[in-house]
Amino acid sequence: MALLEISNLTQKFGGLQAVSDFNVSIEEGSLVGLIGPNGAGKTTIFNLTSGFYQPTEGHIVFNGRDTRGLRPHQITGLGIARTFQNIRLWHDMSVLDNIRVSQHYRMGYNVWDAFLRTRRYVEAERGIDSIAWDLLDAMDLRDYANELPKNLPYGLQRRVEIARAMSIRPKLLLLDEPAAGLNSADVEDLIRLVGWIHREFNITIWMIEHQMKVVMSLCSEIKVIDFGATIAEGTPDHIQSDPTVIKAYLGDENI
Amino acid sequence: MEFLIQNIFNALQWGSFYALIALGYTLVYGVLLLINFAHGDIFMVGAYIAFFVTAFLLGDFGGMASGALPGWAILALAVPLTMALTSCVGVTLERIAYRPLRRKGAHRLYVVITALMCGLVLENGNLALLGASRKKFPELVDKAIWTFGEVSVTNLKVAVIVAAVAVFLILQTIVTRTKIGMAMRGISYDKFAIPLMGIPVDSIIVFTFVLGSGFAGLAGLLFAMSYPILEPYMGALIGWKAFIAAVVGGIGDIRGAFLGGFLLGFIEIGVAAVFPSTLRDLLAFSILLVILWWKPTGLFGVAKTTKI
Amino acid sequence: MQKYTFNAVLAMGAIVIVALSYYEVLDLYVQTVLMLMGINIILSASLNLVNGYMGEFSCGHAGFMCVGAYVSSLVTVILFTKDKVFGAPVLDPELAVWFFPVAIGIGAAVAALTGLIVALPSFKTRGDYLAIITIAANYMVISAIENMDFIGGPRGFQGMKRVVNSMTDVIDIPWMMIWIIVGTVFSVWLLRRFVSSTYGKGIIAICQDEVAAEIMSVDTNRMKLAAFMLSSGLAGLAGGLFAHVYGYINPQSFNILKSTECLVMVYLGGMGSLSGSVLSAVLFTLLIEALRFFIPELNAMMHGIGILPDSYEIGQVWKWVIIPMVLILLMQFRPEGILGNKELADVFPRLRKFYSFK
Amino acid sequence: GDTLKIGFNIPLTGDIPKVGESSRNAAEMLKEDINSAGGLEVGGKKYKLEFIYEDNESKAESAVNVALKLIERDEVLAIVGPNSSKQAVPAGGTCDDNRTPMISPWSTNPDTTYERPWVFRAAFLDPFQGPVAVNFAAKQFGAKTAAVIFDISNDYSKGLAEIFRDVWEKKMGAGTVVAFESHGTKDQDFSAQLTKMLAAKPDFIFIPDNYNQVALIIKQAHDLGWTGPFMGSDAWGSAELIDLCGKDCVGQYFSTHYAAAGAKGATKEFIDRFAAKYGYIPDDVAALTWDSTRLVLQGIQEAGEVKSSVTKMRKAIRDALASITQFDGITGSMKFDEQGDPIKCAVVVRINENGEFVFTEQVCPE
Amino acid sequence: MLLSVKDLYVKYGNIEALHGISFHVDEGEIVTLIGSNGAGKSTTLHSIMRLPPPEAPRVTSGDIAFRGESILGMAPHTVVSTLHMALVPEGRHIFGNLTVMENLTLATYARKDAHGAQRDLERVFELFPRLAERRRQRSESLSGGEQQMLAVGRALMSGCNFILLDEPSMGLAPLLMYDMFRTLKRLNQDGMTILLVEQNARLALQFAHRGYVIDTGEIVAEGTGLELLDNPEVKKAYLGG
Ligand SMILES: Nc1ncnc2c1ncn2[C@@H]1O[C@H](COP(=O)(O)OP(=O)(O)OP(=O)(O)O)[C@@H](O)[C@H]1O
Ligand SMILES: Nc1ncnc2c1ncn2[C@@H]1O[C@H](COP(=O)(O)OP(=O)(O)OP(=O)(O)O)[C@@H](O)[C@H]1O
Ligand SMILES: CC(C)C[C@H](N)C(=O)O
Ligand SMILES: [Mg+2]
Ligand SMILES: [Mg+2]
Repeated sequence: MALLEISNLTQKFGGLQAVSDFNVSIEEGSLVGLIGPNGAGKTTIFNLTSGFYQPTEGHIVFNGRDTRGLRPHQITGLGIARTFQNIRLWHDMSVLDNIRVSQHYRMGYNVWDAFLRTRRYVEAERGIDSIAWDLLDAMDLRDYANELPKNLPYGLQRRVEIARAMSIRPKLLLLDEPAAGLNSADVEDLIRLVGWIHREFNITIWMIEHQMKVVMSLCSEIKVIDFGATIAEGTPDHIQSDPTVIKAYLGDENI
Repeated sequence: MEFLIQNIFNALQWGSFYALIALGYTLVYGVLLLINFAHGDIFMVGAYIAFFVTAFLLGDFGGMASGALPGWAILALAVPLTMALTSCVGVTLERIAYRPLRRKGAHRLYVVITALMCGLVLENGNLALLGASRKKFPELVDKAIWTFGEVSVTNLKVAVIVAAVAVFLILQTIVTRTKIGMAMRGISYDKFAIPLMGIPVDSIIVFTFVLGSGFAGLAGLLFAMSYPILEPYMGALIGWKAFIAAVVGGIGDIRGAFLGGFLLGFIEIGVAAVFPSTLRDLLAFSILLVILWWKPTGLFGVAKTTKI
Repeated sequence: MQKYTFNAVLAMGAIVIVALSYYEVLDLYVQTVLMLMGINIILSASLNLVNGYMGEFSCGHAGFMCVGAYVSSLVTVILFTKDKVFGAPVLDPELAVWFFPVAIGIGAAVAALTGLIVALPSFKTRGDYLAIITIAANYMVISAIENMDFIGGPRGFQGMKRVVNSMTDVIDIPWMMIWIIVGTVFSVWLLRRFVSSTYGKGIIAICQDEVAAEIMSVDTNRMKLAAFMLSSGLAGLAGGLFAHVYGYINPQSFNILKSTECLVMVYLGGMGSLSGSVLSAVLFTLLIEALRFFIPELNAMMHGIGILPDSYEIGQVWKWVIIPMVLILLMQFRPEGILGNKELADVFPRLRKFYSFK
Repeated sequence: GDTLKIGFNIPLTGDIPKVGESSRNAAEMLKEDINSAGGLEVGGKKYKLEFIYEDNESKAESAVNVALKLIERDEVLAIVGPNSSKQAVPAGGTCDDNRTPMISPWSTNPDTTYERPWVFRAAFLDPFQGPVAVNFAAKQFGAKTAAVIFDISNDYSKGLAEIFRDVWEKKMGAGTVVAFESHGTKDQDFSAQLTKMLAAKPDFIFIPDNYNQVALIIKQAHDLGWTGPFMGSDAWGSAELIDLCGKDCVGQYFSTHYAAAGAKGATKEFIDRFAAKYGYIPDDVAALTWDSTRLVLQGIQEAGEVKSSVTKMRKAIRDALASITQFDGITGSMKFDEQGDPIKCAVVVRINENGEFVFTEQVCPE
Repeated sequence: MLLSVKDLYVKYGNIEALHGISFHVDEGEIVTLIGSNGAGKSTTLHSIMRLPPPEAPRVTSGDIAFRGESILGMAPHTVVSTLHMALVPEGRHIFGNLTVMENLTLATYARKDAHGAQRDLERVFELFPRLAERRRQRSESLSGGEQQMLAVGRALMSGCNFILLDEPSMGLAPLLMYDMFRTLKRLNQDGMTILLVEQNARLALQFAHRGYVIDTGEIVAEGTGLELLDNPEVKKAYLGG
């Protein structure tokens, strides 16, 4: 059984069909790419997966559980974390707090514990803290723990966003255009980072990306969609030479 | 039946004032996302300006020979003068209180609080300078009461309703049909990019305040004619309620403000006509709450779609 | 032990104030101002939770205060006093000493429940739409009470003085002063604990990016519920204390203007700064009272140097011209409030070693 | 020291500012009279008067605050005011609790002084005023049915409206008050209530409301086609009424404390001096404040000497006031009952074309 | 020289973001600024457009001249309307509450020539057919890339002959990105001057006539596109392995 099974997924916005009859099944431990022209519906698929939209039709089954009807924070609790196409950090909260707060789902105490500072509270906070610091160390962010994200360079913000998603200890990590806005050198770093995360934490990653360099060097399998429907899928090499993909998406580099 | 018709007229008149004030709220909001809490007080200032303008024209301050002008001529002069002078008040507030804050990049709500404070200054400044006695607005045009069976309508009531509709149409045209209107809507979404379109931001904002305050002045004049007792706090309550009306209509939307104003007028008059009037606020606000529950962004408001 | 300095100073301060009140070194007027200050601190700190930390724009705080004031007054008056409407006391008035905090607590709890009229819509609505829901809630509370004739309707409710008197009959100490100090410290402490926990920081996340918060596993609905109920509950607590300080309440005392005062204190202090809220509540209360004395001086001075015509006196009306002007000016100079979104200890890091407050 | 401090808890701003202004004017005039004669003689020594005017913003809670401030900060011997029952009822409680004599010039609601030994007043009470209005309207308009509109958040207005209704229905039969409508203090539009009232076709409309609202209500009633008579109460009796109401009010009647037009003797002297000094005919509240303040001064004099302790002096003044049984004021002579309420006559006046309040009828308690 | 920036120092509040930058753009040229994140590229463009704080910084010394005349005293909207410059800002900044068509119309605010505007509209629709399809859609619901098209299209609608682009390729699919660069080239051949800020340094340098490398507020290298492409340091720092 695959980790994520999406079947017959359709999403309509008014008259517009952003995703139509989309199917995918992502195996545990894989690193899969999702590409396609602008407006093809990639982000929409991510939004559906993370529960931000309720699908018009179709099913999303994660880890054997149909996520329909769950609120986003519940889905995240199941183990799906994501980043955003435009960075959405909590910009006026320190990097450390960003990573703490995103562990809400496993907090395990309630308001009264917070008021009374019960044992439960103290233990939970200690757990949250240690996870946060470990992660900061692992991702080379320790020095920035008390900085506000808005004061960090763009590349680091991306890294913090990924760290925040990782603090959920997800089984599946969705990355929406992680390389957008990064310069070439930073892109190299990113490729290394994602690869490392994939191996080190042994998690499943599904990512959207327009920079072919990133997709091709990371993904073992790629799915290409246009107008909300799959037009091609396969290994990077296969995709790169697929004429429909070239026509609809890759274009020719000659300027 | 006649009871009903009479009350419809009552509601139309009362709703017209809400609508007129709500339009001003919405206009400024639609541009700056600023809840201009001083708007109710600008309306009050408008009424006072109207008072002084007419008093001047009537010759009270030795402005003109007494009785030199007939009432309708005074009214015809008072309308543009009041609107112009009230605009100046609105623009002044914008210049000295709001703009510097905007320039400093203050949080939006600090501007809102400043607006609240400006309202208080206007109210109490008026009280301190003009004294606590109320002012009686003179009768400019002879009152005509038209009676149909049990239903009575005055010429003034009709004028008020017509004015509200006219102001609505004018504003709706400006905001939806003209480039300046597009610019006004654009500013609210992204102030940064407006100058990049070659649009002078400050002029658009000033223009908005001119429009909003000008029509608040008109509303003040009409209100003073309909309810001829002026006091410094006259704008506070009606201002708050008009703001609520504007939001229920969908704040930032001209149609919403217009409809919301009348809706509130009808609910208030309706409740007072059927129930003891003390229940008016309770029922009126409960109804509005239900409307917002049903449409969380008001009747015409479009939810800002969060793209993620 | 250095880190307990703050607590010790606080306790000392409280004892000194109570003692001074007891020996009437502080007259009733000064006491009333101090108590009002405490109430204002609770109000502004609790509103800051919603308006500052959560970033909503609630303008109906006084409505919850009103609920708390009426409910706790009703409880104490019915239980402990002979009243025209409610008849003989249910319990021995002497028990008021013990039961008083419970009554205030009941008021706060009911106020917290009333907070639901705002909290529930906040699941679907945000920003200015929620703002008017709060205004409407304020109006509705007032209007509902005005329609309850048995508690005096629009003409207000009285009798809490007798409750306070029956407390002094047991032990003659400045009870209300004590309760206010306890209430204020309790409220600020509660809020502080709330916002410094990871749980409470969920609210700050909602403020900065609600979508991200929800997707990063913060149960936004539950957080909003908690924030609104805590905030309105504390407002109710402030209301209960207020009612018993003045001994008279009237629905119009809790109208939009009162809410406006709360707003002003929050934004003056700085959104998301508890110490800012405390500071601004103190300053605001002092400013209002100081003007009472300053204005006549100003008047005399202006007449003295002959700027003013004899026929014009600067009266107390000017108070409400001067206060907003001062605030407008303050905002121009500090458009993020006195402390911005920092705490006092962030501005003066050296303070940090004097307290351990978590 | 050698000054005597008296506090005034009056509405200088808010809903009825003219009332506060008139109160202050009358008090100032009295103070100047006495201070220019060297001061008030108490126990053979002359003391200057110091009057402290505090604004209660026409709000109940401010009235309480002001009372507290006067009592605690300024240490006044006695407080004159508040005028309106809306503030006088709660402020009376405060003064009574803090053992400071208070006298309200104009409050007519029974609750102000009820079971409050420290609170007095100079005006008659609504249970007396109500029947005056009922009887006068029945006789003058030949009315069988009445409609009432009142301010629900004003103790005075609501109390009087209810008394009026009870008395009228007792006299004319149940259901003869065909409409009984309320409004709020800050309301500006009364058309819904008036439409309802007019639909019930009463013979006249009773408006126990403050003068500022009266002007709006009458105008709107006329706009809705009403041509019948109105009857008012003492809250109409402000110098500002006619400025605000204009010709809409001409010909209407209201019950009140004294009639300025056609007064004689000391009353006339007061009116003339006041009018000369301030440029308008003193209204009820001016006259009542004058009387109230004189009552306080008399209380001080009867206390015999100025005691060093404020609390003792307050007690002495209260006792002296409570023992005054007969007082001749410019609003008529009054006797005091055990609640501290005066027993005095009411007058009904008509508003003539010049806006003067013309004496029509006097009604005295039997 | 169309635009020359001389020894420009600017500050955000107390923080200096540019420490004496000088460069120039000649008429008809394509010039590119490359540099890592936070180097000050956007800051430079904002300064040139004379945008007001808080988005843009304060110029503390130095000069920006257009055809030899200083424009430091100019308001941003006059820069657009009289100098015919246009900026495609980083992060798109489209008016999300307006429709696509309204966004494009608004860009013609200061234009007098209705005819030219019409021609430009056709050109934009030809370049980005997706926009034509979506002309009545509220623009905030467009996909990321569609919004980027709108931002570029909007700048073209202003009738500019000098366009400043801040990372225009961000979020665009490869096909579209190449299309856009081809179009820009064509516009340039028709006489449009272009100042391009781009993260994809290789692409930018291939595309531009000349380039400047900015690092933490200073120009560290300059030359023709090809020169810079061959520069080993540039290669190492900005072009990736
Ligand atoms: N909330 C919405 N309302 C209406 N239309 C929407 C909404 N969200 C997305 N769309 C439309 O759905 C289509 C798919 O959008 P989506 O954001 O998924 O594209 P994408 O594949 O992520 O593109 P890009 O690579 O440019 O980010 C677009 O045409 C967009 O206009
Ligand atoms: N509004 C602002 N307020 C304060 N500092 C700013 C502001 N905008 C930018 N900065 C700072 O100025 C410096 C230059 O930023 P700028 O945005 O110009 O970089 P950039 O080269 O465009 O980077 P990127 O590739 O990320 O867009 C950075 O250190 C940034 O933190
Ligand atoms: C209108 C008021 C000033 C006086 C009125 N008699 C009252 O008791 O309230
Ligand atoms: Mg996308
Ligand atoms: Mg940039």
